[in-house]
Amino acid sequence: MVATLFAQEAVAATHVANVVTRNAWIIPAIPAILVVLIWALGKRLPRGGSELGIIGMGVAAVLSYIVLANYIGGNGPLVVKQLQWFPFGIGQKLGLGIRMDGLTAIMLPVVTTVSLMVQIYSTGYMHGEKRYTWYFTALNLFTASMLLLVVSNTLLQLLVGWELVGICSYLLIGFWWEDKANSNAAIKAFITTKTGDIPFLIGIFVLFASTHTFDIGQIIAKAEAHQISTLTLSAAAILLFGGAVGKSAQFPLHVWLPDAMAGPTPVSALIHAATMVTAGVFLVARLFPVFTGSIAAMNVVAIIGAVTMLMAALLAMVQDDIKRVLAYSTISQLAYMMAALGVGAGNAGIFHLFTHAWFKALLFLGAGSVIHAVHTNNMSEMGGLRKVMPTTYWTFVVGTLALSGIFPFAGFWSKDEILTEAFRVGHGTAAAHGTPAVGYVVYGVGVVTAFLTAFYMSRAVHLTFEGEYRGSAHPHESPRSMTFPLQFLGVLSVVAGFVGIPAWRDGFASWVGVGGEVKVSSANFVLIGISLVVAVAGLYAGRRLYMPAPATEPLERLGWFHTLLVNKYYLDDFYMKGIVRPIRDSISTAMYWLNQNVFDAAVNGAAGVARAAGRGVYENIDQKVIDGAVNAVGIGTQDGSRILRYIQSGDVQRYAAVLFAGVAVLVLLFTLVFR
Amino acid sequence: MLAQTAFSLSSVDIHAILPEIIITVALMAVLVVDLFLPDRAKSANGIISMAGVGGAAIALMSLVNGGTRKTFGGMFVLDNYAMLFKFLFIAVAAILIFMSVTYLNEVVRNIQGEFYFLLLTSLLGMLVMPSARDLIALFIALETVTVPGFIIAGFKKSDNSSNEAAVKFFLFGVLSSAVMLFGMALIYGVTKSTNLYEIARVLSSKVYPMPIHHAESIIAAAILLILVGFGFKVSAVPFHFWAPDTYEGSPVPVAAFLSVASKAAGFAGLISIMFVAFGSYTSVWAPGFAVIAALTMTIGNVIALQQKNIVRLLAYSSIAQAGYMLLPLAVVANKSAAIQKEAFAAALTYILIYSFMQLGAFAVVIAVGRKHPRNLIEDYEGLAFREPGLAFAMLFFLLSLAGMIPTAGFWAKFFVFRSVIGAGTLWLAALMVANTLIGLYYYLSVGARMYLREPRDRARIAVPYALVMAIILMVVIVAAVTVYPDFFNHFSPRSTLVAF
Amino acid sequence: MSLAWVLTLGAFLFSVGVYGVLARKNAVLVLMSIELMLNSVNINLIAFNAWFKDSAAVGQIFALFIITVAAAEVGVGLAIVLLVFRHRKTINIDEVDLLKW
Amino acid sequence: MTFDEWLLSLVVFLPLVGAGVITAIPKAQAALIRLIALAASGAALVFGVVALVRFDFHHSRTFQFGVNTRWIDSIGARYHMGVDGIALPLVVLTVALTFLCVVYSQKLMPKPQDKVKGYFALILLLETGMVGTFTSLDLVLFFVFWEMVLVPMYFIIAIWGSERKEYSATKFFLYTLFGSVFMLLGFLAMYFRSVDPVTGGHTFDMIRLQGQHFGGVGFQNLVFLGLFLGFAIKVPMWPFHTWLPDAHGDAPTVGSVLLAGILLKMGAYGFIRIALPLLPHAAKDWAPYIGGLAVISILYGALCCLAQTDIKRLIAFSSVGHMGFVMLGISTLTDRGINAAIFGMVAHGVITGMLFFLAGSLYERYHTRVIDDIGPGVLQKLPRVGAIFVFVAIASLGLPGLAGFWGEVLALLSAFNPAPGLSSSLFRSYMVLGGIGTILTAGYMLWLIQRLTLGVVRDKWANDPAIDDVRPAEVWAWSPLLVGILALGIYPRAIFDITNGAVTGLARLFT
Repeated sequence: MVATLFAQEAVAATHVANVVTRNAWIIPAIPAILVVLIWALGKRLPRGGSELGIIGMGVAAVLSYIVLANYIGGNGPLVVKQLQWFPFGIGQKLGLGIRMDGLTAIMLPVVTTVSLMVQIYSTGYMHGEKRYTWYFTALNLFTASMLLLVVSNTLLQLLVGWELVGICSYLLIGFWWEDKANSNAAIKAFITTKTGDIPFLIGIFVLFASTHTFDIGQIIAKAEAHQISTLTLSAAAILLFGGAVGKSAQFPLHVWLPDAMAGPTPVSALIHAATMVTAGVFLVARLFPVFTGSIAAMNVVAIIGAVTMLMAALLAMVQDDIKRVLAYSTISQLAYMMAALGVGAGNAGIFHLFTHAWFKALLFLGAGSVIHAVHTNNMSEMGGLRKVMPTTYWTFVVGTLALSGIFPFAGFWSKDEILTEAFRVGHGTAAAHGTPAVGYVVYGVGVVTAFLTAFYMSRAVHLTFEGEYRGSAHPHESPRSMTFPLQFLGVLSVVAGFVGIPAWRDGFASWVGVGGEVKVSSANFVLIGISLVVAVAGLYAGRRLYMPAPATEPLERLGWFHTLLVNKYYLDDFYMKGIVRPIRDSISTAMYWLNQNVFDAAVNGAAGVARAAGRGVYENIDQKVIDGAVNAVGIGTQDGSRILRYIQSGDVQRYAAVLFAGVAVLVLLFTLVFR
Repeated sequence: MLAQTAFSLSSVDIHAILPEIIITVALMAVLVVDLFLPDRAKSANGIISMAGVGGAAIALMSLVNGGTRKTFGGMFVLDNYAMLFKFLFIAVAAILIFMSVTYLNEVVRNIQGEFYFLLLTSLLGMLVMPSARDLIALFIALETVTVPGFIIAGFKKSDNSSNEAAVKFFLFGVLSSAVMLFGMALIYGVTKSTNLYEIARVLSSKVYPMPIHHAESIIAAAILLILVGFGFKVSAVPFHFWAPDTYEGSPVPVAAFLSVASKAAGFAGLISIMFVAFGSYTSVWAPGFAVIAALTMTIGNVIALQQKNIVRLLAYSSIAQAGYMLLPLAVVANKSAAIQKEAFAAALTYILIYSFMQLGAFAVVIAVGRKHPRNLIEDYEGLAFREPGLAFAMLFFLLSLAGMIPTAGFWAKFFVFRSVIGAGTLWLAALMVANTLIGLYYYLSVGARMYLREPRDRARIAVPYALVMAIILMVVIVAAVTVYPDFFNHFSPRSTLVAF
Repeated sequence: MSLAWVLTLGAFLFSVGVYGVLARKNAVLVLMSIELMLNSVNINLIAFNAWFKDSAAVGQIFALFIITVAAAEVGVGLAIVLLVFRHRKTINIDEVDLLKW
Repeated sequence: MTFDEWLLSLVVFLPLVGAGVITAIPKAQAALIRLIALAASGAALVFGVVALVRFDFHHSRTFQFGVNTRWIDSIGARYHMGVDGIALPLVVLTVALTFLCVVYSQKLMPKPQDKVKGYFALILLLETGMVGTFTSLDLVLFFVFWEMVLVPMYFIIAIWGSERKEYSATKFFLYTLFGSVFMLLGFLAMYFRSVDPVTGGHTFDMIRLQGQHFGGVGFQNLVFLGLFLGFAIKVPMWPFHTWLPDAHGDAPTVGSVLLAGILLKMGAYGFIRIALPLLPHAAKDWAPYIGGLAVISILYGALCCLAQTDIKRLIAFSSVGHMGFVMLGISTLTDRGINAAIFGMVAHGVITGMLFFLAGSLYERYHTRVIDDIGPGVLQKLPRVGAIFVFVAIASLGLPGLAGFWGEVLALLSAFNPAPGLSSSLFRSYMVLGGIGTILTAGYMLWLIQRLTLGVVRDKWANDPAIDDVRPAEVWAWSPLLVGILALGIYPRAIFDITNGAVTGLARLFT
């Protein structure tokens, strides 16, 4: 691109930006190039292009860790570079560039690593798939889009990545498009998230209108300098959050995520851990100053988060499809992050995003491995798999413990930090200012959810691995290509949390620097104790109820509540029956009827009128459509013409008579009127 | 006025009337030579006639830029206006002869000599018409144009419809001229003169030799009665009834002749008498023209929708076209001289353009008529696949008649439309638009039949050489105007009939 | 005798002629009615001329021309009527209506 | 005259010359006729590209390659041509798209295929009309070219169309003609109220007509009404759109491509080139209503799309929606909006043109246009065609990175802050509705993809040898468009660099 290039390096940075950080645009560029390469050459390569993907993504991952290195210990550099993309008005130019700071530096490794693991895993999981090459193409496009989103320094560029992520999810969820259910799920995912994108878009406009720029840096600066009115900030923040709600599957737009399980399991792992749903959280974190500028917006975020985490966790308890359990757990975990951001604990939220990525990817890949073995998603047809597939079992357990927040697994640290921060907000001792009531609510709900989380996870584990095998297939351990990622992620799920130990001065929080840092002295052992107890209780309850596997679902004793959960609060039904079908079928048909029979008919007007006479209404409508416009000019006049021409009777004397009549009339006109 | 000028040949400007003289000689020659020609050689008359017309053309050339000439004591004036029309008439006559030689040879073999004679006689009348600046001269010219028409209309003697055509044409012609004469008599009675300029002087001075009350009312009535005479020639509603029947009944070349040449002649007379003699009464007759024009357009177009016979269709279309030509005359009441000039020019330009596209259409009709003598519109179905050339020419002429952009016909309408808008008479403009759309519909439906239907019989049509020439010439002229609309505007606005 | 009377006569004759043209079925009579109209015009012209004592005698000259042309017209007219009679064995012009619409 | 002065005339009239030559060639020489058509449109394309290359992007506001000679003195109409940054993209789009249509028709010509001569002659005639419209700077000249497209398109639909072809053709013809009559009235009205700064008389010259007062705002509004009718019917805006689905439904492939690709743009171009600069005050008074109709078009088009069973009609209605975005952009009277509009026009030309190509090729193979009869499973039966269809359809629903996105998003953005004097609250509500429109658009497009391409192919098609995948002629005609869709999405500057200068100049009128 021929373009004016300008760069801006942060002054406050103790670390000098290393070469990779300065040219971080390479990281999204790599998968983008891979897309073209795989698409073009993939079919001709021995491994259908997967090798390209893995190598390339490996490189990208390495590079992103080099970037991260720049930020470990805090005070990382801020690097903003951009090309002029295009002008769109007087002195208005849109840039295409990168914005490197702690937040980006954290996101890059997460995305690339998970993507790399997923691709390695997929070589096994998708083996023999007929659209193998296309699968890897899409996978890399997906990653590229997410990376573009992560590094972008203008909101419009972010929007581009945002939408691309959406369409990629559509392509991958509907990957097995021969089955209509899958393409339905894909459409549902795209449309639902798109619905969130509209407020998101408008939010961007609002910010643009008040700051006259799409540049994230400038917007943040203006927001922090209070150069934007609180009202505008509230409006913008809430609208932007709408987008986040869509992408991160928060209530009420969470409905697409469980259906998204229609896609191949590795894709689910990618979506849930790295490339899609985290985008919403990332967005809020990215524009954190905009949100913190408005208490109202913060509270909205927090409340939505609280509602979602509980609601989703409850739904997770009653699922039989193992992937759906994980899906709802994702929703609930994302809600944790949102809630954290909502109460001002930005770093805590991102920290949870960071840890969650590892163990959720792990869990999904594990589930995939199981499904791969037993050819079903239903836990009712599993059981007793720990003996036949030990690696999967152990890694899955690690993931479960991490998710449940058991010390010292990754989930424990991040979740605990969120709860602590929420409590502090309630207590009024937090660094971040927030509404105390909201803080308490988030804390309370968070604790309950922690219990539920532990419960449904142990339920899943027991139904899947313990007891006797209830299925009909011949389960076996998955190939190396699939177990390796499990082990790798398993390790991460254990250690990833240590980077955020509260006692550590230059810990995670200082790397990210989103806001609401955790003070060194913040380790509140009472709170830690509570959450630990709760988690263990959850696990135990699960073991009691589902070991050995019960004949009937014990939760059915909850009665109407259980049915409510099974029907997902009837929310999907409402959307489908209340919105989609009416618009797609009734309203559109009505509108089209209107078009044919009102507007078009109006055009064929004269025709309609003239022909309606003596014709049945049905036929009449038909006729209008058949020869309308011709007659619009025609029929009416033609009828007149048919009559008029009879004046031309052929009798010359009648002609003469008319002539004289004409003369007489004209004489009168001349002599009387015109004089 | 006549007395003042002593009546001796020496005082007559021979050069000024040379074209008329040549035509007279030619028609005499035809009359005589025809006697000695054997039946198979009758077509030789055509050559004589062509020679005559050619001679007249040359004579006319010699008069170009000769300035304005008067003779016969101001009865006969040769100015640009007259020149313009004379050129038009001569051109049209020549083309008509080209178009009809073969036709006559086949249809009315043994009496074609008379046909040429009558044609030339009528032409003579036409040549006089635009120069005539005296009621008497106008009357004579009008009759000289018309009377031969009565006869050639009935030229297919053994054909009932041809006779009928003649009868109707005749009765209408005579009737209307009688009415016109009554009006002329009244004018004479009021102004004690038949010279147009003199009449104009009296009328504008408002000092009448005849002491009567309500002179204005009488004059207005007289103007109207005179209008009837010319209204008949230009077939304006309600004086149009003869036209469709006569066109259909008479031989096709005659129909062409009537719808182009004699119509134009009618306009020549009408315009000169209205502008020269009654210039001070525009406020009276302009509104009248508005009414007539409106009626003419509308009736012509609306009835045309129903026609099954192509000639009849063209007849009604030519009525409608007359309406458009009358439109500008309806807005000359406007005070602004510029608008008047524009309107005047628009009318002339329209007449010129119309003449050629209508002739072209008739030429094609003659050609097709050789295979389908009944001239039904359905004979034209699928013509494009039998005779692409003919079909294309016909489509071109039809689109032009319809005023489809950017054909010559559109420009003609555009100039008129523009003058009407300029004068601010929006209701006429609206009516014109509506009519144009209607017209578009029936012209186009003929075109559609030629191109979208499959032909019933695929037999080729043998088109005689002369006819092809004529058609090509027409296409060229219309095309020329299409790309360069000012082609005719170079003449029409210059015509110095009256100074606005 | 005042001009008015003569003009009235002319007008009357003209009206008679018009009536004849409209009412008569016989073509010949129609022709004659037309002659009446033309002659009424002549009467007017002559009358005006006389009243004006027009030295140029324009009115009379005009009248002469009209008479001549009228003669020619009637000649042509009768010929045409004859032609029709030969084919249709009738000279009732209301039966001459093949061509219409 | 210099080469630059000849340039535009060459682009405009070379196709006409080609048409003339073709009519002169005997029908039997089908191959030769095709070749000449290719040569003529190719030459036009070449000169169009030359214009693009020689164009001075730094002065895109000024008209370049201008030619201004006497034409119709009697009415003061002149042969005045020239292109600025607004016209140039459309000119290039036109010559390119027409060329591709000719390429496509080399092998794949609609029935009746014996009428090769007329077919190509008409396409070339059409090209002259279209390019002329975008290049003429004299109202009369503009009008002539504007109307010149009617007759060829009429016959293209009426002869090579399908089903109720004559009905649709006539409807298209009369409806658009009806509109243009009012347009002509508007032109004349402006003419008579204008004062030529140079000669002191009246003028038809678009440039000299700028900044004229036309005696009163009320009168300007009246004139604008006339222009509005003419242009809005061509765009077409709701409720003047009803000719479009019929015309598209029954037109042959190439007819639909050119109709959607270029003819519709003439309407929007008319607004930008004539209505806005000549009647700025009236434009401001009218903008809210135009914006309203635009938004209605968006939603209405989308809803009607959901109800369609006929693929070509569906695409036609989608055009109504997309042109709605274009008009929304224009109605904001801002530089952003108009930039967006022009971008949207080009993008829509490429995308929808491509969609109609695909619809045509499907019709060619399946002999039906009913979606649920062709589909499901096109992707399975015709992997390439199916994949291309999915790609283009996704582009059409406005995915970033593809051509469809920028026009839409910038139009919406401009609606957030309309020109001063326009009620921003009103336009913001338009924006919200437009946003909802994008959701519906995504909805029907994805649904179309699902119904048509996804799923398992029907047995009756499954092993029908006649249904073959992409053909060479299609590759030639399509690949440039596909590249264009991607290129415009990734590198929007290609358009904005050309337009921005001219547009900002225009937008100054409204600030």
